[in-house]
Amino acid sequence: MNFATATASSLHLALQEGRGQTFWLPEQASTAAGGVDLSFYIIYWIMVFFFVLLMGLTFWFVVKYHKGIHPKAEHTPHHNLPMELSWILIPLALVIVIFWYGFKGYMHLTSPPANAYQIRVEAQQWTWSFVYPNGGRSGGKMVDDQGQAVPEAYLHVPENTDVVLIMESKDVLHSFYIPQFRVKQDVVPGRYTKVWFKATKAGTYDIFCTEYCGKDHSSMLNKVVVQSQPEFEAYLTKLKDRSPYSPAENGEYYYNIFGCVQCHDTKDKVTITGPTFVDAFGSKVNVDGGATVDMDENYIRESILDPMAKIHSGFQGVMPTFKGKIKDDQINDIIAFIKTLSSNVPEDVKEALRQTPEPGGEASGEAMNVDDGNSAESAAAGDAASDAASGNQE
Amino acid sequence: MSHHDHPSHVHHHFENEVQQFDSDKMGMWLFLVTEIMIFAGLFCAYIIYRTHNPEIFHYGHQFLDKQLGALNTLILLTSSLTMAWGVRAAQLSQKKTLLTMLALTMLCAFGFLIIKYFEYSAKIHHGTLYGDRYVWQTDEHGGEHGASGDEAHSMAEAVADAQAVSEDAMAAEAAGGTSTMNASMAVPSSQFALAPEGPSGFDLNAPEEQKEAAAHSFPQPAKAHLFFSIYFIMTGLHGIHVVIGIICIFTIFVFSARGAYNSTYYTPVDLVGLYWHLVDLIWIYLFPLLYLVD
Amino acid sequence: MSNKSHHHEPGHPTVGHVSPLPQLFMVFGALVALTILTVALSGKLPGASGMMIAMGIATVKALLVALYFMHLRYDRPFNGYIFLAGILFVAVFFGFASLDTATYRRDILPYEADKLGAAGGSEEAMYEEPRKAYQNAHQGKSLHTSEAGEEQPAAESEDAGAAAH
Amino acid sequence: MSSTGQTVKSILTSPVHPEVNYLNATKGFASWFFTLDHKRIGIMYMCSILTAFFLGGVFAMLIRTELFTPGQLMFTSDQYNRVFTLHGAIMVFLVLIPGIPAALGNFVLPLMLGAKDVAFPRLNLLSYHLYVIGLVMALLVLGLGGIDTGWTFYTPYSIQTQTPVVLITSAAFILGFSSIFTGLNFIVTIHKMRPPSMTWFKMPLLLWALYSTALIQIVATPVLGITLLLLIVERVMHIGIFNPALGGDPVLFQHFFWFYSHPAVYIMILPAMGVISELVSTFSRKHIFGYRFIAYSSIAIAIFSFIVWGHHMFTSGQSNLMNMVFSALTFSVSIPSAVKMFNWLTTMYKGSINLATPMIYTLSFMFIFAIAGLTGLPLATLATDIHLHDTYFVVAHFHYTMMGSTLFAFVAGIHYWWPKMTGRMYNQKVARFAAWLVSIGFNVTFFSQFPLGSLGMPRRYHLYEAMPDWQIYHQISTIGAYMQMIGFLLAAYALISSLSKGKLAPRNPWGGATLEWETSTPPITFNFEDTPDAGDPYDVESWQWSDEEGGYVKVRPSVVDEDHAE
Repeated sequence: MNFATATASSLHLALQEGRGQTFWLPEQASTAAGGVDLSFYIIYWIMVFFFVLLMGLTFWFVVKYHKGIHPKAEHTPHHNLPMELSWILIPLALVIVIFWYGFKGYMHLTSPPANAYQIRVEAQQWTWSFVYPNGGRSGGKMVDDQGQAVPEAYLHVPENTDVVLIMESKDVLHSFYIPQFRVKQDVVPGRYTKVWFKATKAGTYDIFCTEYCGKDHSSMLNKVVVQSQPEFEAYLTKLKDRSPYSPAENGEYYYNIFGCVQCHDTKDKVTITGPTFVDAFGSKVNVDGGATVDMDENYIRESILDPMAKIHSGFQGVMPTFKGKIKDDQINDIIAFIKTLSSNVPEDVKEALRQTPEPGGEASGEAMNVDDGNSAESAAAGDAASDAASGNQE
Repeated sequence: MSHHDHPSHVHHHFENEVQQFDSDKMGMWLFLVTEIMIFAGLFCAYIIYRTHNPEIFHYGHQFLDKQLGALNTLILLTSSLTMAWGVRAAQLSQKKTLLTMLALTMLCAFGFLIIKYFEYSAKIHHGTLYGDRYVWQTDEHGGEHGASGDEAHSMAEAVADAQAVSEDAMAAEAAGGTSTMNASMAVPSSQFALAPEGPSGFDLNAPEEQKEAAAHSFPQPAKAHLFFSIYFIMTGLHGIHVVIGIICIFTIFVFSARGAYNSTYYTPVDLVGLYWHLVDLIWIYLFPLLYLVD
Repeated sequence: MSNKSHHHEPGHPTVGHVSPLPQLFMVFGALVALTILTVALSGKLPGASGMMIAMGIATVKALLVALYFMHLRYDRPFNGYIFLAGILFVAVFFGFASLDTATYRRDILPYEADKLGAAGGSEEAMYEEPRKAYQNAHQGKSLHTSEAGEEQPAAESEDAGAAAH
Repeated sequence: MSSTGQTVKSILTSPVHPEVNYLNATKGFASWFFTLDHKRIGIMYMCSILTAFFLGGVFAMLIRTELFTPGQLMFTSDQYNRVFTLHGAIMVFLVLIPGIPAALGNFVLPLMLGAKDVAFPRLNLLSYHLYVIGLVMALLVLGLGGIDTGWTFYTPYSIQTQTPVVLITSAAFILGFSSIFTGLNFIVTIHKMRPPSMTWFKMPLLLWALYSTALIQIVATPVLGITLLLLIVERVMHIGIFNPALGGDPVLFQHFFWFYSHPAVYIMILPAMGVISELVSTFSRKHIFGYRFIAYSSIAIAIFSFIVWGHHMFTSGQSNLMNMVFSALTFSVSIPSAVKMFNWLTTMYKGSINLATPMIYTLSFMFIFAIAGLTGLPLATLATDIHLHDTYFVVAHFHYTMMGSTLFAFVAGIHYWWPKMTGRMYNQKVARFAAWLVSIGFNVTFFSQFPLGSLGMPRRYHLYEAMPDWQIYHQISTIGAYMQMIGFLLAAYALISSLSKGKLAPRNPWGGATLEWETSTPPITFNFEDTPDAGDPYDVESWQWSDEEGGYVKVRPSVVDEDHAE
């Protein structure tokens, strides 16, 4: 099969215009892409060969033995064992070869190197979020309410490094797909699934959700940014250390990456799925069961950690809890952000929340230092912290 | 078109009664294969959960009454015997024996269902139900829990939840236009009302198996409800088959009372017999799988 | 193959096999004995062997029912093949599905361990959150409240149902 | 085993157009709706299925129109999801699965076999009534706003969505039993209702195909039944077997679902292959080549179809081990398919090819099926499927198999047996033009989706604003869809107008040698005046064209060729 392999790969190289997109396949941007494309083009030329053979014969027979030209059918044998065997055995041999190449490519796709760089991926209707080993988090909507791109939403990965994504879903099935990397893996609730790649080309590539997941399935998009190691390190530091930002800015950031943006409006005072945040802080809220509560820090904190405790009347209790996922200081930032959206809060307070703190010392900066990279432990720690927080108010 | 030896019970498109009998029998066997495949799905679910979560089966099976299960097995075996005897009676044109045997078979079937009813109501009573209606607590203090809302939800809450869920689901599904499923739903949700009145945990009046369970040292596994999901769906589908069997047997009972069957034509009795034996055959597996988990 | 039998005695069927009564009783006796044996053995045997033996006994019982009560022994062989083919496909179904679930188990276990850790080691708490979220998501109310009508005309009927409730 | 001269004589002397045939034997709605005549049931099935096809086609056009632009054109995402789900569910459960077996199979199976009826006429009628109930329930779902789960009903989304999933799954459950009863009936009919002269290897290949199909229907469909039942119970009673929120396993649902739904693909394609085997021989005026290999390949496909379902799950979280096993096994199906293709081709060699309307569809079938089968290779291959799975490449592939192959064979079959069913000939020119339009339109629609998918466009996407480059493929596809729509409407016009305007059909307009062409046109109620004597079903040389008759006449008893008998 060396000849076939060589032919197929030379043809496939010839078709590729400078490693860019070909007619059939998107550009190659990972180490897996080569093997996948090799299999694809081997099969492709087998397909072309057989298609031309079959349809060439059909066309020839139709032209040559058409009723007008060939009014009387000739009597030919009704079967021929060698012929039958040939079209059983030749395809059989070919599919064994095809399987073998597919198998080899697949082994590469599903065997992450042991010391690969781990990033956790959380999928939910209809956003992706990414948690880096240092506790930094990105994700959420790629475009904010003002139509501005949010680069913090993207997945960043270092170039020429083995990266393994440990994925989990919070609700239904999703599927993580990057065409240029030739990787795809469903994200299944109730378990982890993994996908790994080694990106070979710096650039920005699309991430799609390919398993149907409900209303905005086709908007469950994100991008992966492949950058050099130093650039990636810098980005990670920026993600982790949010001290250069004001509490309100941080709050808006967490609002986005934790997915609050899916259901809570911050601009037009409209209802999406949950109540709007505009002018919310400081108002009175009717909750299910007839009580009225103040929309204050405690209520917001409680709603994030235990959303079912007091459900805003007229809304369905569909919000997931963020207990164990969000840290107390991140909640503080979100509260700060919500405050800045409300006309019930004095301007000077809002102005203070918009102030970038001096380097070193403010609470929001320390928030991230809890994390030590071990997800289970950190989640447990976060849980304990938030339990304590929720215990305080009861 | 009329054939000289074309008895009235042989349909026009058949050549003779052998062809008709063989066709009917083969059709029935094919149908039994579809029945086996239907139950195969449930057995497959059973096997998979059993393999990976043996603890939920070890835990859950203690709530089932081995004696009642064995009694039901014997009842079904007896009904199989009477059914087979009934077929024999039909073949030999023994109308009286046939009627007796069919009546006995129905009696056994009802007996089976009555015992099943007692088993089910015990479970409804104690909240050892399927899926998220599973509210059994291994609380030794009996009736006391529910105060600490932070732990697993209390009996009363859970029942209220379950009712709310079932009613809402009914409303949603009714809006969705299904009626049959909702009708069947109405029964358990109304019986839920029993639960809060009764003792919610371990008590002396509870049936034997409950005492056993509470006395047992197993901790309750997180997915214990899955055992009851599988138990209810398997025995429930089997129960539906028993009910269908009763209807079929009753139908042929009426026909045989009118003298429809004799040695020249008894195919319906034979086919219903095959169906009934299959129902028995499935129970032969269900009994050890659900009641006798080791 | 006795359906081809041609003994046209009065009161005897032209098709099918008539089981002698003693045979029926013997089969019944064997079935009862095997049932008692299963119950007696349950809990007495160590580990997986108990299950194997229980299933073995069940299979013997099933065979007795099929061969004698269901007349398979005297029936056209093809009907038996149909039955066996059904069992074979069941085996294919079980085999592949269990093999797969057994092998992807290693993706589930660490997940459950993580969640268990996050839930403070309480298995109940571990399922509490998804369970509640699911129950709430599943209640008859629409996901969209005020603007449901404009955005989801199709959901209106269900809204109405839930509202009535 | 050659038949006697007397049989031939009696066939020739029986009237071609009897006064009383199955169409006019009795009158009134009830005489149709409660008939036990397999031919009437077949016709009713055909009308109902074509109605469902029209409905599914309307949804298809809505989808294609919506996708003409990358942004929102007519529908919100929520509405779009409902439209594509209904398109899929209607086409799969109401059109493709019952299509050839229930409509054409019911009509021709007893005729081809030389039987008076199927073994269980009442069960046959029940099967049709269940179909009607399923159809009505589907319409009810439509009236309630449709469902948005996709036709695959994957958990846990199908457990959570607010749309009437219980109703549509109940409909599919009932349709499943309709399908089971058809299959059961066919198996018993083929086993027990054959006249003495009709031995297994004198059966037309369509019957072998229907037999294999029935095998799948009986074994696989109940598993769909229990799967849907579990889904219903999951929604209504919250049992948690497939629901991860209650500790269940959503991937297990996919195993259950595909254990049925993969073989279901062969419920669709196997009878289509059977129809093509008949047509290729008839319209090439040649004995079929490799009869036994085609017959065995049908059985082989039916059996292999049960061990390959996991190839729908390569990215689903199925284990690597099973991915490898299923990938390897999947290739096994390609061999019998290749066998059929080569045998049809060899049948045409040195024939006298008549390009009548059914043959146009047959040739289109071969063209499309070649692409369908070959594009299955990269999808069966692990490495490439990871990239192609759940993209438009898959969409294109299964439309090539399910629509291009199955539906084209169905339409070819309708055109082939139409004269026998209705007693009328349709306008060949119009029908042939329609056939070309449909075939070209089909390839325009779906070929463009192959590169679209391999470039990365995921399926079930309403918006693709982020990827404007993809628009051109969608536009080509939409234009093709409109071509097909016009073609199908034209074909429908040709057929329907023939009922009033068409000239009387001869006994055998195409020269087929199977038994249904020996009876009158339309057939009498019990099919044959006397039990026919089965010869070689592909001895087309025993039928010669007669200008006088305007059709083919039998010139000699059909003989069992030595080659064939071997």
